[in-house]
Amino acid sequence: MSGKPYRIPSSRSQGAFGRLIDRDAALSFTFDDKTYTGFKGDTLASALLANGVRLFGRSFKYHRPRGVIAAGPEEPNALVSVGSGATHEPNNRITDVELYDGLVATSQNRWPSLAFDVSAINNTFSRLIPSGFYYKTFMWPAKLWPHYEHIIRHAAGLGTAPQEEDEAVYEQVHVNCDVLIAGGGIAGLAAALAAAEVGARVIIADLSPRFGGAADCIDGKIDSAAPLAWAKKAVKKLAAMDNVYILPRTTVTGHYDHNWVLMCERLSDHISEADRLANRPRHRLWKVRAKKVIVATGAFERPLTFANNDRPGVMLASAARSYATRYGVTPGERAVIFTNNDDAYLTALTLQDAGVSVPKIIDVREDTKSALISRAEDAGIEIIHSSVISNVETSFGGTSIEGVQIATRTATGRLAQPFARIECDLVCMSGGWNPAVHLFAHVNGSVRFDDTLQTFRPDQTSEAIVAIGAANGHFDLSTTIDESFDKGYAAGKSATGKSRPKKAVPPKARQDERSPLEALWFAPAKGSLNEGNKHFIDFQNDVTAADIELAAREGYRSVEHLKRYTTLGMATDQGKTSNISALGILADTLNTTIPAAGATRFRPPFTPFSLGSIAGTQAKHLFQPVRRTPIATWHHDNNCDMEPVGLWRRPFCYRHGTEDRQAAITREILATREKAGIIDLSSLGKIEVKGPDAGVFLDRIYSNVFSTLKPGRCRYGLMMNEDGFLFDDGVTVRLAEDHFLMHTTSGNADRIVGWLEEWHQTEWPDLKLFITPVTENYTQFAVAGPHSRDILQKLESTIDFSREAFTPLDYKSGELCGVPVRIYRISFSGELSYEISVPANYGLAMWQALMVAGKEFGLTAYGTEPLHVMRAEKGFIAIGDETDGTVTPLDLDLGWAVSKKKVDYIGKRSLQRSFLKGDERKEMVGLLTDDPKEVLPDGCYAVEQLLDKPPMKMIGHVSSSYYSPTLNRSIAFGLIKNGRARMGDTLQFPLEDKVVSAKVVSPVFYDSEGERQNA
Amino acid sequence: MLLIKCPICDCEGDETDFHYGGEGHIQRPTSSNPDKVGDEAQRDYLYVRKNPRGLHSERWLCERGCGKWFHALRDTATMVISKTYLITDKPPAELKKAGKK
Amino acid sequence: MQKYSIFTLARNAANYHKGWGLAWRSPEPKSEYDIVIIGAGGHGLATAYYLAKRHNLTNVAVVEKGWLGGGNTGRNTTIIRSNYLQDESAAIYELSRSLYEGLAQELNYNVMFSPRGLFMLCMTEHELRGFKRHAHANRLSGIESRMVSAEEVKRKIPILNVSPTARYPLLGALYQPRGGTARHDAVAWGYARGADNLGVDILQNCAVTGITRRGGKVTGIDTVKGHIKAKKVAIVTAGSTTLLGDMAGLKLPIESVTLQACVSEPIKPVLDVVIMAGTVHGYMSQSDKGELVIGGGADEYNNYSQRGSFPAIEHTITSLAELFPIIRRLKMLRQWAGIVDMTGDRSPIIGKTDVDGLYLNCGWGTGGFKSIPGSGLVFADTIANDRPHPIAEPFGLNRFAEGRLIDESIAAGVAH
Amino acid sequence: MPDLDRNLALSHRHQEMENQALGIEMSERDDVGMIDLRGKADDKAFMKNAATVLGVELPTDPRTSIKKGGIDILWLSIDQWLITTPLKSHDKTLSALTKKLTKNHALVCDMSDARSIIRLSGDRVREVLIKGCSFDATQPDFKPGTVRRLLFAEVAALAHFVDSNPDVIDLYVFRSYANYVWEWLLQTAHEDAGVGLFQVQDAPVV
Repeated sequence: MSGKPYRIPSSRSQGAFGRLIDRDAALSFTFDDKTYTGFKGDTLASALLANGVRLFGRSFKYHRPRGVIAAGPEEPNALVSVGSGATHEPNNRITDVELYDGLVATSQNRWPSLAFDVSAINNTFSRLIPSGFYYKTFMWPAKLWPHYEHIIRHAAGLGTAPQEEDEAVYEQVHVNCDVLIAGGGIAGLAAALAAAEVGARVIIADLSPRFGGAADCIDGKIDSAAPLAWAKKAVKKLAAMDNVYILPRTTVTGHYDHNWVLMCERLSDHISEADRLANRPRHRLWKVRAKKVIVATGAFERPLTFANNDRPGVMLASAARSYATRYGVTPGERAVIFTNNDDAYLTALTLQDAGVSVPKIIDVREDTKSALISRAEDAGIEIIHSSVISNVETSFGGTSIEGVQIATRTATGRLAQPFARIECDLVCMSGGWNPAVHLFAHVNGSVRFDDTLQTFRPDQTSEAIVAIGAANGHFDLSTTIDESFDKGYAAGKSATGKSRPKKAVPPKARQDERSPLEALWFAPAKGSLNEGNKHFIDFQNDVTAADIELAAREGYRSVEHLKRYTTLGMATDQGKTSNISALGILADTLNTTIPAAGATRFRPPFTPFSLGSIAGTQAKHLFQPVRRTPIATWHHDNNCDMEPVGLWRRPFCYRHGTEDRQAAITREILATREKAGIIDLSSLGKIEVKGPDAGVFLDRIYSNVFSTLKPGRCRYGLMMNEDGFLFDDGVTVRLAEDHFLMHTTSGNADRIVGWLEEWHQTEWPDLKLFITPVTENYTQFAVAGPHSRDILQKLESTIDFSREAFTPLDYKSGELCGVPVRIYRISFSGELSYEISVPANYGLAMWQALMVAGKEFGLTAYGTEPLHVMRAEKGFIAIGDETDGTVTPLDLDLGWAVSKKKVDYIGKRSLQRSFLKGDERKEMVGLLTDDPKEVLPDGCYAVEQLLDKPPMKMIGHVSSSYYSPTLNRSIAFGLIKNGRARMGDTLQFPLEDKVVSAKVVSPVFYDSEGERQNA
Repeated sequence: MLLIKCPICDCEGDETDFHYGGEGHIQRPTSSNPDKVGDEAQRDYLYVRKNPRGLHSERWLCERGCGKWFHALRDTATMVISKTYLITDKPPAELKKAGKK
Repeated sequence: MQKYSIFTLARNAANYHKGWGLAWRSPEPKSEYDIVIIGAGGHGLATAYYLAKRHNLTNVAVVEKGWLGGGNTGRNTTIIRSNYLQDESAAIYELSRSLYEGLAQELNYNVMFSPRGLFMLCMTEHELRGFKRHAHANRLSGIESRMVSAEEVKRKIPILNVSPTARYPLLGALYQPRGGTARHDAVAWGYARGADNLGVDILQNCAVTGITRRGGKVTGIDTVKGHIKAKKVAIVTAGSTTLLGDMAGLKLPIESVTLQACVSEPIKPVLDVVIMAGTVHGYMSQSDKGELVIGGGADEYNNYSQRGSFPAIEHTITSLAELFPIIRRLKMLRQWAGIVDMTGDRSPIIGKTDVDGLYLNCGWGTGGFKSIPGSGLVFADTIANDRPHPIAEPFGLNRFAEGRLIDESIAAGVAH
Repeated sequence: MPDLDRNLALSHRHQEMENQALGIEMSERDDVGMIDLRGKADDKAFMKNAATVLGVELPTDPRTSIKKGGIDILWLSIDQWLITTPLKSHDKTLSALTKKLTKNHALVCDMSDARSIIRLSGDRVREVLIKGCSFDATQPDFKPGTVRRLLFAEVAALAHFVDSNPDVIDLYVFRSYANYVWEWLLQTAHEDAGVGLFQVQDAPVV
């Protein structure tokens, strides 16, 4: 690391260099704990380069020292962690990180330090670890693999995950627009102008903080102004239009079916941490539905493949130009240009203008003529034609360049003798340009190979998406402008539906003509391939030309095999700089053409974006809704253990004082059985079905009959799916002749509304009825226990609660405490019980009124767990416990609720299938353990025959199991093969540490005559 | 992310505003002939699906619009939705044509 | 076959790896084979390998429309486990898992089976009860699988959010110590190399256009490279099963949907086990390369596009960011999808068909990768002996007419 | 009038608005009753009887509403409307409708307690809405009177565009979800979280 100043003085060339930085605003930042100074407007890359830093990271596999080769999102090498503690974020490209005061950056994938990395020894052993070496080794002895793997895992990976929880908020927005333009360069701006003038709603997004793209780094004129001046005017015009939304720092990450586009906007990453607002989202994920999408994402320059082309100081020609022009940084003092096309000549001229010595341009092509080449010659730069860089000489450790060797380009073969050596500390390479076709290709856009460009460009698509400018393979300014105005206009016109809107007149652009490029996929070197040299293709994943040849030699020849075998293109840069070069090498190796070798597929995202933005607002307390019953505040105030049930939180039990859960459950059960209990059942599904055919409809929905139910009465019903399996149960009330109210389980409430609607609309549309869910309108409580009647009778009511007037399974409506209520005499606990349905807004007050009235009778709130114990004591099934999607009503001995008379109902036919009526069914029985204190574990299995060790043949499992405080012993239900035929038998349940035996009995353990609930 | 338009209420929205209901036009044998449905007919009704690569008739629910079910013709390879129609409508001609291919 | 080992690697290094030969040949199709397997994914290649290795049947071709291993074998999240509830499922997945244990040695190809342990998180009481049942059933089947406490889970997975105020506080987990992952491509490549070496012809870029039959018996296949006669034909083409079935007039209880997955950028190790979370829907492991491999759900609708949609991914990542809050500042690197077969009961179909000589192995849904070795073994046995292998028998097509479903989804439905 | 207190879904949060730095105003409406009305739009007798009671024809254009006196009638489907009534006259309207439609194929449900109505007002209401739903509420075709069912913050909801300049939108959510939606709004409507879509903006750096 030298201390030389690499910042071009502001005086040079009338201030032509460093136009994006504010030289009066110095910013302080650290990289690997060392403090540096940069300027406002710098990227982390430009600021570090200006400070003479050349080494930014270590490669993935060989841990080779790496510099920066690009100036944009294609950068494969220079990844660092930014931030610390809760703001630590790994794997940021320094080329995309905007500098802010106090920025903390840390290098990655090195130990103990970037300059001295122990794992760099991998480079020495690199011959032993070619592509796919791990498939061939580490197999013996098998038990050592976990140890090998441990070492591999710790060697791999890039940055570290944050240790602390991210405090930032993220959010998402959904918008529609007529025309979405990805990329704010000249093409994007031109298309935006054309579309906006037509009146289209236009969104134009660019991933960088600025617009204009390459306008400041190219030659030519637009309407006799410099391209940059035109771009500035265009942006100003767009910003003043209220039908245009301009989004900087916003990456269009993916294009999905039907022109749905995802964009990630970074709102605060460029602001110093102290100035970030806590409630301002860090990232905002945009979900855009666009009528037309225009891809104006430009092109990425290709590196050239030569020996040691990965050394810090080797850089893309356009990147070097960009650093000088935009940030006033010269990445070196003496630069050699290596190119196969004209564009790099601009870099040579720019660097020379910036004060960098440019002794030579090495041009792959034979003596070529063009205006640009002449300009370089006129500037006194020597051009060596038909030549290549055959190797790069470095200082010890490979961290900086000292010179390059030049050899004649040979038509075939891999070997070359260098004929010259040039001293330099910077190599600027250009292998041509690859259109950024990613977005175009995400859905099903195809690409075709262009022989002139030697790369793929957009071809066909079924989506309303077009590519323009460099993304479409046009590198001439005038063609780009014309095409962009045409396609922008066409997109705006078709999206707005205007028949003949006026078209903005495109400006006239001109640019010097270029001479054609000549493909070069491999620069020959002294020695061949892996023999001491490495020709890198995929820099981040350390894939070399030799690796590609090896893969081809071994038969991994399809592009997908090649990628997977060598890991080519699988790194965080997704092969932006490497894919086409790799195809070139593969095609050469297989002696075929690139299109015949294949094309890679592009998948979202364009560049990696935060998982936080994908979660968006749904994080922490907003992760998922918590559904609250109207009694929620009371539960909270009374130390209730809440249990998640679907999205609801339901009371599990209430702990008094130092009680544990079991003690609370016991207390609540005994209070309910002996005195009175109250439970919040608000989450139970409630659905009204009304119409002349409501009864017929319910007969088809339920397995038992509802059309015969009398108004004012309740009936328990079972629902099967079409497979014949039980999936819900509940009590249905006939409110009036043509009007029913169904109850469902909490978890199925929404599903069943949909189920009913679907059957009505799609299968029986002729039935006259309406289905309306009313779950949310009512709070529902069960008041249960011997004193429940006394409590209700204490309250002011229009309803007669007397034993004679209000009999089991009756329904009555009226007023309670002046509030309209519906009351059903139904019981899941087995006690005398009333379920009271109250308009939700009065629910809490009603609950409190009942509590006050019930105080003298010992009224106790109970939760779902005590309810479950009580229902089990009574032999009642619970959906989800006794059912698991494979259980029929007959298995549960509920044949009485499965109609034989009804012609058709859901599930009836399926129940007759051989396996469902076969003799091997698991049937529900009661189980009493030999030791009454022993509670069978939930889900344990009984075996046919007890053996010393598994496997043992299982004959069924425990579906519900509790300690019953009422009976002072354990009880359980089992689903046991031919269970009802085994009544009185003792079954063996082998557990991990012991065997529990239990007797098969009737599942009704308590009050089998129903005297209590009928009291 | 599919963009779907309900033929009943014209509500247009993302696929997440709708609910998919599987292949359309599946006849429930017991609705027409409750007494005589063989095991194979019941199996076909419950499980066997055309599952074409190409034009597919399917049911969707307009969940965030009118709450009604409707049919759509969608290409399962390109995702292009070429037609939507009422749940009570018969299969359109192009579906039969595609099936024969 | 060139043996792979540290010694041959070192020897070849001396020669700059110029001595390595083809891992598999690319032969021209013969006019006739005893057995043609359609589909060179993991299942098809494993079937061919075991036909050759265990049944000495080597006049076998595996035909593939694209490149071998290019379907779901190369698109899954590589999880291997066998802690299934139903006896039938547990049997085949455990056979498969146990074969994975020695697969690298058997194939002389390191498939990197990594039995690093797999946790299925329980986040509601309902789920806890369900998984307890799994653990009991697994234990009595002889599968190593047990319940562990929330504390033990936290010890193994320090980055897991176990806050009691979390939306769904962790209650415990079903733990399979020797569940884990393997390198998916290597499984396909290893079987391909193994089968090829035993004489099996792998015919890539050879799309099948027809299945020919005479008198209710299969006679061969038509391909883009011409007709190939065969005494037996096996369809093993997950994602395209019904398209092949149509060629043979089979009515199948299968729908094709896209299953979504994504990976994060690589980071240093933070997760050494596999986690699956049913309540919030998501699963995740960390690859040896450092990427967090995230499995999403399936899109609802029939889909042959092999593209990722976004809602399923979004749902999964939202959930995983709740479970692992530190991942919010990590980035999604890549998303993709595979086309999976969904059967009427979400369990596979293995066995004979009504067409004589035509066999079917499909419908693995989301369980395809983990079942490759076991599936290949029992399917090869079924084809060789023309009767279902005992472990394959419950998975016959006939079960759908009988109602003898093998349903692994502990039914939705929650207590009162 | 009942003897018991009335507690709305968000009663426990009414006090907390003062210290919130929000870019919009929001409150829970506490003066409305709601009736869910089912009947077929092509059933002339039903439509006529409903109109007689309400004093106005039920709207039949999708996603529209009609205002008459203090009553808003919101189109929900081709056979469903949500009628909001001033709380004072709610019982009267409910019983009149019920009575008048007895002989029709119709369902009249009092749903006054099923939903919470969160009133959002201010110039930035629409940009808050698009942070939680899958459609673009900033589009100009959402004029006052428009009704749109939506999934807001993963919750089934209904947006009624009540007024513009400044915008007033009533967001109807089912009662049990109201607290969650409220929390969601507190975060996404924060004054620091503005979006500022489609308006004249400062030109970004070039």
